[in-house]
Amino acid sequence: MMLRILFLAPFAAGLASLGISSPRVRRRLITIVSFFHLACTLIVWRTGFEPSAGRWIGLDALSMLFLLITSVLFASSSFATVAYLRGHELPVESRGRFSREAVFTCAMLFFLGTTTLAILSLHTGVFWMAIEATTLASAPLISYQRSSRSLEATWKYLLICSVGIAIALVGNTALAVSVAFDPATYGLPMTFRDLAERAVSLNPVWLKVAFALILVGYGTKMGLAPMHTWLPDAHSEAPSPVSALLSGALLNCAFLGILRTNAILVRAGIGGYSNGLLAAFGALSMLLAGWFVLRQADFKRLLAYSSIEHMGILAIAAGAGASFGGLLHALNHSLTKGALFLLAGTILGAYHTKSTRAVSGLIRISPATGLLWIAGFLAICGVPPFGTFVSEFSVMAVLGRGGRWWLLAAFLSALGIVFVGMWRIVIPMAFGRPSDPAVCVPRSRPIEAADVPPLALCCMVLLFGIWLPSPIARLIEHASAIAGGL
Amino acid sequence: MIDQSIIALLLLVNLRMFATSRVDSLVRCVAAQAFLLVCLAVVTHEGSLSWEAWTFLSVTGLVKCAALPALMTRALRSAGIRREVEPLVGYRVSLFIGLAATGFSVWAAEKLPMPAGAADPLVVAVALISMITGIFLIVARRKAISQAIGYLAMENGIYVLAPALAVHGPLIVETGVLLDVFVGVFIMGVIILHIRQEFRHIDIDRLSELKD
Amino acid sequence: MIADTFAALGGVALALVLSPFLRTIIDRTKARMAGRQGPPVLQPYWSLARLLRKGAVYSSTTTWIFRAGPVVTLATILGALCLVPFGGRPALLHFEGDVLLMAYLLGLGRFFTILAALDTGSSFEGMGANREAFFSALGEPALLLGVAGLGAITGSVSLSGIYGRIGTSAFLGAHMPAMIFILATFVIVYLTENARIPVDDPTTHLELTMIHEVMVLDHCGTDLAFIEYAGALKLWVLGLLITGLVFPVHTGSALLDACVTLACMFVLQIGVGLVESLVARLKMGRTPLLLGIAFVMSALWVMWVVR
Amino acid sequence: MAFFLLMSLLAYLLSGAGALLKGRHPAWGARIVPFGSLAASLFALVPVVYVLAGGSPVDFRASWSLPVGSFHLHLDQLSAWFALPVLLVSPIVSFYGAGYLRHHDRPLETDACGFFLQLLAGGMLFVLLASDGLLFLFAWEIMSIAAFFLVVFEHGDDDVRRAGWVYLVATHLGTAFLFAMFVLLGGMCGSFDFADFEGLGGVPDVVFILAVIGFGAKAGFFGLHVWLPEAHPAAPSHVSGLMSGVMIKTGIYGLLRVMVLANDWPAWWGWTFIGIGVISGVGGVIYALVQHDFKRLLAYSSVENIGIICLGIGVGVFGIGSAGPVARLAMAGALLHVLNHAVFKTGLFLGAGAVIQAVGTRDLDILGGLQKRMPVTGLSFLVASAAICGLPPLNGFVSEFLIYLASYWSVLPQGFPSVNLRVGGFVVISSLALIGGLAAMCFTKVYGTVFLGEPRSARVAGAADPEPCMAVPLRIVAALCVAFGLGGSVLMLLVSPAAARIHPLALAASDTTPLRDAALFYLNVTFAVCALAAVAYGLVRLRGRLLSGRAVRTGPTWGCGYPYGTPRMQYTASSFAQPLVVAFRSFLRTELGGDWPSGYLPGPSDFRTHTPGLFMHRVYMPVFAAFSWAAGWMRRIQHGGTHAYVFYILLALAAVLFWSLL
Repeated sequence: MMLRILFLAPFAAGLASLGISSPRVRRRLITIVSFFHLACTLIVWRTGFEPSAGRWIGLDALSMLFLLITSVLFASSSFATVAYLRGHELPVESRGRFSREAVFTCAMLFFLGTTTLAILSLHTGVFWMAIEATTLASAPLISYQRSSRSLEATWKYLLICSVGIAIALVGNTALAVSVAFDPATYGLPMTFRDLAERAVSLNPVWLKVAFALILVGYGTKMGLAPMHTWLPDAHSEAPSPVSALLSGALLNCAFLGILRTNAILVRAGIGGYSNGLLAAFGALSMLLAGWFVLRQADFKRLLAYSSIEHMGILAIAAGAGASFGGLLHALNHSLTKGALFLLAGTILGAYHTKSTRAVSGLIRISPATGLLWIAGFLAICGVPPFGTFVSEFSVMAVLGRGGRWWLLAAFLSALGIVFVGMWRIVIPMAFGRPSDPAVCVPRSRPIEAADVPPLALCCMVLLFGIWLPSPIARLIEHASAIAGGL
Repeated sequence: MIDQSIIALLLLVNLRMFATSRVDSLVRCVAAQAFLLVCLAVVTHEGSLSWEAWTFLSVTGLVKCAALPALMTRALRSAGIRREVEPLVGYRVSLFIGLAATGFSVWAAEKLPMPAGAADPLVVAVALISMITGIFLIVARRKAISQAIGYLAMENGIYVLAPALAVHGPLIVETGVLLDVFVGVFIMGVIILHIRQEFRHIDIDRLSELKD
Repeated sequence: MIADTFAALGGVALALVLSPFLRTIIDRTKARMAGRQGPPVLQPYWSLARLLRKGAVYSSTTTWIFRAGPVVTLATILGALCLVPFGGRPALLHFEGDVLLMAYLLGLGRFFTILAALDTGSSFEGMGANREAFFSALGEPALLLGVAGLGAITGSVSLSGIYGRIGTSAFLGAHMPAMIFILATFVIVYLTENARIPVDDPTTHLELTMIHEVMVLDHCGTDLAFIEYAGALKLWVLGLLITGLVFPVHTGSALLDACVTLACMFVLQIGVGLVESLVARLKMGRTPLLLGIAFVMSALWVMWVVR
Repeated sequence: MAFFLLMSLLAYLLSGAGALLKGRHPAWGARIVPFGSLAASLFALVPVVYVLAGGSPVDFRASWSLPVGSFHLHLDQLSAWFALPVLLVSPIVSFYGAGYLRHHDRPLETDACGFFLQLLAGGMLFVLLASDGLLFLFAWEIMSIAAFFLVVFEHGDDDVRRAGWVYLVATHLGTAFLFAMFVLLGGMCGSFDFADFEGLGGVPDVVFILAVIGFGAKAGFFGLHVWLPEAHPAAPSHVSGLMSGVMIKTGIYGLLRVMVLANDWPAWWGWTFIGIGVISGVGGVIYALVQHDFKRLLAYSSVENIGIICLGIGVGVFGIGSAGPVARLAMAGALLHVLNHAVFKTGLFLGAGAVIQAVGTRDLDILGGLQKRMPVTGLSFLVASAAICGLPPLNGFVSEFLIYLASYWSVLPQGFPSVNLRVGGFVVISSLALIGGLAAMCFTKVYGTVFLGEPRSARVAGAADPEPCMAVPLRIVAALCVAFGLGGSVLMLLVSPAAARIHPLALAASDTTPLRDAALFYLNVTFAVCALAAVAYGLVRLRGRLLSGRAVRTGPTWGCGYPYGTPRMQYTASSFAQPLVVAFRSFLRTELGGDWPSGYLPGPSDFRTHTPGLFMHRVYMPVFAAFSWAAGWMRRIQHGGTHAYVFYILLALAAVLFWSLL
């Protein structure tokens, strides 16, 4: 029941929002639903979750973790969404019922609903459906500005992701085919859990084909190179709160699909194959993202490429069997990246440009934003005392234990390249004299309301770097057992 | 007998999609493709169809043969798009690629281990060809609308692949998939309209302001 | 033990009394070579006495550093004097690594001389100062490496140990080439450190070409007397390093050894005078090369000693 | 004992946070940092002195809820010795810093500076205590990042931001090697605890190489030193003092920490150290000599001193295989130099800071005549300069004495069959002597051009000694230089347990008699120096007597007959270094510039020299340019065409399918 509420409530609210004429009420709805969702999530977490066999919709530790991430991100970016809508006030005719803003609100809530559904779905088909639905729900969010650039980004996002997800559908079919060979598994419900339990009797050739297709398919959505091409465009053109959600919540969902499929292959005894592919894609993503970070001129694109890099880390972690580190990293990355995109929105609001060259002296314009911007980048680069350091190190530790030196070398050199490229951009942005006193007026107060959600997210990452609370540690442990196919 | 002739017709339609130079003909082709694929699904189905299946198939047929093509034609008209396809790859080369894709699909369908109860490998082949046609249209045609059509063609191929391999998903999932495709193409159409308003053209080629 | 101490004290006393005399030897040798009479034998003593009776003029630019320079220079040379063995007998103060103290005391003196020169703010003195600093930086490794070579041959790390143990066998045995190289190094270092030709010309009258002399241009009276006396002692102290090598015979009698050392010192100064008469001064830019050669020669002992 | 360590770390953290959150009490904020760090030092000194005085190592374990690593602190003799400079220098520096930044116009940033200063000091202590791979890297990065924020303190300046970037990149890339090293060790051992590493039975060569690069980047080995001459001029002077004096030594510490895990030390390790030592020492001092920037010069001088430390370690590595005092003496010399360099380099940076604050420039060529205007600063700087040149009776001599003594021992014939050892000792003697001579040239240049002569520009005119809270730390440092120099014997006894700790695992620690002997030898030095001081005093009295009845006048400097000398005609820092520039021109590649006089009646002319950093301009910048070019080329992948993007998916799909069906 609780689970149904979790994903149906946003849908209902979304539909309702179409019919609400007052922008104020509609905007408040986003915040209310997000926090309602967060509350439900926490209740579900607290009451415990029994993964049930054969169910299409269910909650195991893995989905609990991702649900938690998503819910926290939605809640913390809901303020920024409202602030964004308030700051980019549309003409009156676009604010009423069924107007552009109403559609945006509706799409936002649908996005929450579909993301939740994707996380909760244990059935391959439902999962696919939900993932495609997230694409569709988020497309209007990206195109909200209706500028030529945002439309272009939306088009690329929509087309490339749809193609990718269509490939994943083929993968689903192949997965279904692999069931049909052995009478023991014939007619098996296509849930990840059932498949994993009977993995040994599945047809390995079709299983391999299925994994290949699913990896490429969901990998497109997740942003693994070379299928990542939509990601920088969409992230840079979407409103910043939406970018935060795309990067922090959406990419993880796609990763969830790959992770669950990988678990099936590991159980089937062909984990070496799937792990190798994952590691290869991960390394490629990390290195490629590193190169693109190196001479980046747009700070939102910079963050987008950083997301690609971190998706690479997740893939490597999954491929190396470092599920614990990988999942911890997914958590840390989402929180950090959410904070960074929200801050990017604040910066964009203060400087009216996304160009890295045009922004300088942030720390003097707005000390809190500047400090958080620096802290966020330290976190995203895996510098202690932030949680990313711990998670990256534990991934590396597993690489070292497995003797995968080449992968480790690629990992470290990619991190190094990203670091060099990022700080070449971040230092002039955060420090120095403010660029144009006419454009950006120093804030009177050191900390603004807009800085609070990123501050909260950064504090969480900081906490995870110093002391990992035992409920979360336990959750991740359970989740990594599922992801590792145990 | 009937299924073989449908397969032959599908082949022809797919090859026409490779070679045609008109957008409206592409739309018609994709509608025909969808119709034929639905027919193929009916014909290759073993045993009698339940009423749910009938309903579902007819809804699919309606959506894919009528609703979506109509939507596209409307977008085509209201946006005032010229009817040339404006290829990146020439028609003759495209046709050859189509032939090669056909050969490859047949080879692959014969090669893959088929589960018990799977349909004729040619059905699998034709599904594969449809998918390849779709992707080819996305990669090699310049207009946004032809890319949307490519996406639809690809979905059509995938749609028939499952029954061809004797995979039958639960009805609600199939419906969800169909809904997704419908909404997807619908949103694509909407975006194309917006792009048209914003850019005065819908050449994807020129949609390259965002780059590094 | 006590006898050694008294012998060492005697050596120090000899140095204090006789060192100004060394200048006379060099000057008279040069004069003879040039066919002149040369200064009287006691001229250096008279000069010092006259300087000590003078008043002083200090530049208004200078600080206490300028006044400290001569004092520190003289004090450090006196310290070095106590560390260098005289006539193969242990020095007044000897311990393992005393050579380092000697070298660094000389360095301390040089440090203050250079600073005192810079304190005047005169560009000429700055010129001399940087030359002194650079050349001594090149000369120092040669000296320390040479001593290390002697240590490697004799098996000791103190000056007294080295000069006490070194014997004719060192020259006659397998280490002969090494000894000769070290000796040559010491001679070059001797000429450099004491600002003699071919590195520096103490009698030049063109400030642009001077090294040591130009650094003390502004000193006068008592200060200059300290500097002159320190220079004489330096001639003596470093001379002892050479005399100990040239005549490494230990007769057993302290008196005899002292006489032999004095004779050697006499000959050494005549040699310096001859060099000054016969050799032209090097171009300033060539001096690093000469010191480089000294360094290489001081390093060559490794080939014979370390196998 | 562990309680004191934890309290010390806590004191650093709390006082730092207190500075940041002090609210409306500016006076409070100025005091909380210095007194906090004093308290932290006093806390930590208890266990440090206890361990150095022969107590057993302090060990502390706590559970830590992280997936890898454990909270394991361990204070043994080695870390206690390295903690000494941290505890000594950080209070001095923070008192000085409170005065240095008192008049800074951005209170928020000043508070942040105090916070990060505490974080840096605490981080360094934490690095020395951490006894677990993850914890070590944790502490290491905190220390490095805190230093980064301190470097960019004056971030309005373009050069400062660039310096910050160079520092950050250098330190982080270095840390990447450490990551690899620890992952390798952890992979072999199954745990990241240092105590477990000891059970490995030796470390592979690759670990040593990674450690040399990773720790060398922090220590500033020549070639990896590029951040030093950028970061030290950029940072506030007290921070430069702490970074240059203490922080870079953590690199040496890490290297030694890894070395003591090895079962035995192959000869090539020794040669590596000696090679690094020669190159860093000679290269560092030569580059220091040709600088015009006050603090850049001091930064290069730190490279030189790291070289000296490496020379000591190199001889020690060779010596460890053979009986005799060499290893113990050399290691003790290297360790003592760590402490001594911390003291005098801090003094030099603090003095430089006082000058820079009074005058407002770091350019040596326009300073001069400050000894009269800033007597306290001048005297302290003179003492520190003499100390860094290794002149007796100051502390620099103590450590150089030990390294020399070890090298002299090593070339002796008796009992040392190892040719490596003897040749190594020979190389060390020659390079140490060269370094010493050039260092003397370098620091006579600095002191002479900054403090002596006439002012070269009008800026100097109003300079005066700083306020007491800056002047007192300066005096303290100078006093420490003298005290450590005179009490060298005590220092040698104090360092002996730490020196005895540095040996390969397989070899048991040998006795400490060599150091007791050396301490006895050094008593002679103390005695001689005291006697000479008396002699010097006597000479001064003598001179006073002689001059008492006579005319003592002052007048202008004798201009050799040229009566129109102006202060601008004095020898500058650049002209002082000119013979060296000529002699080493093929290595330095100094660029000459300016308008040279030409024609029969030349107009105004000027002349400039600039010596770009060798590695920065010939290695790293070209490499970066190449990377940047490659990155630009790679960007074509993302050229904006949707067709190509879908095509990439297709290619990936084809490749993956091919791989899976293979």
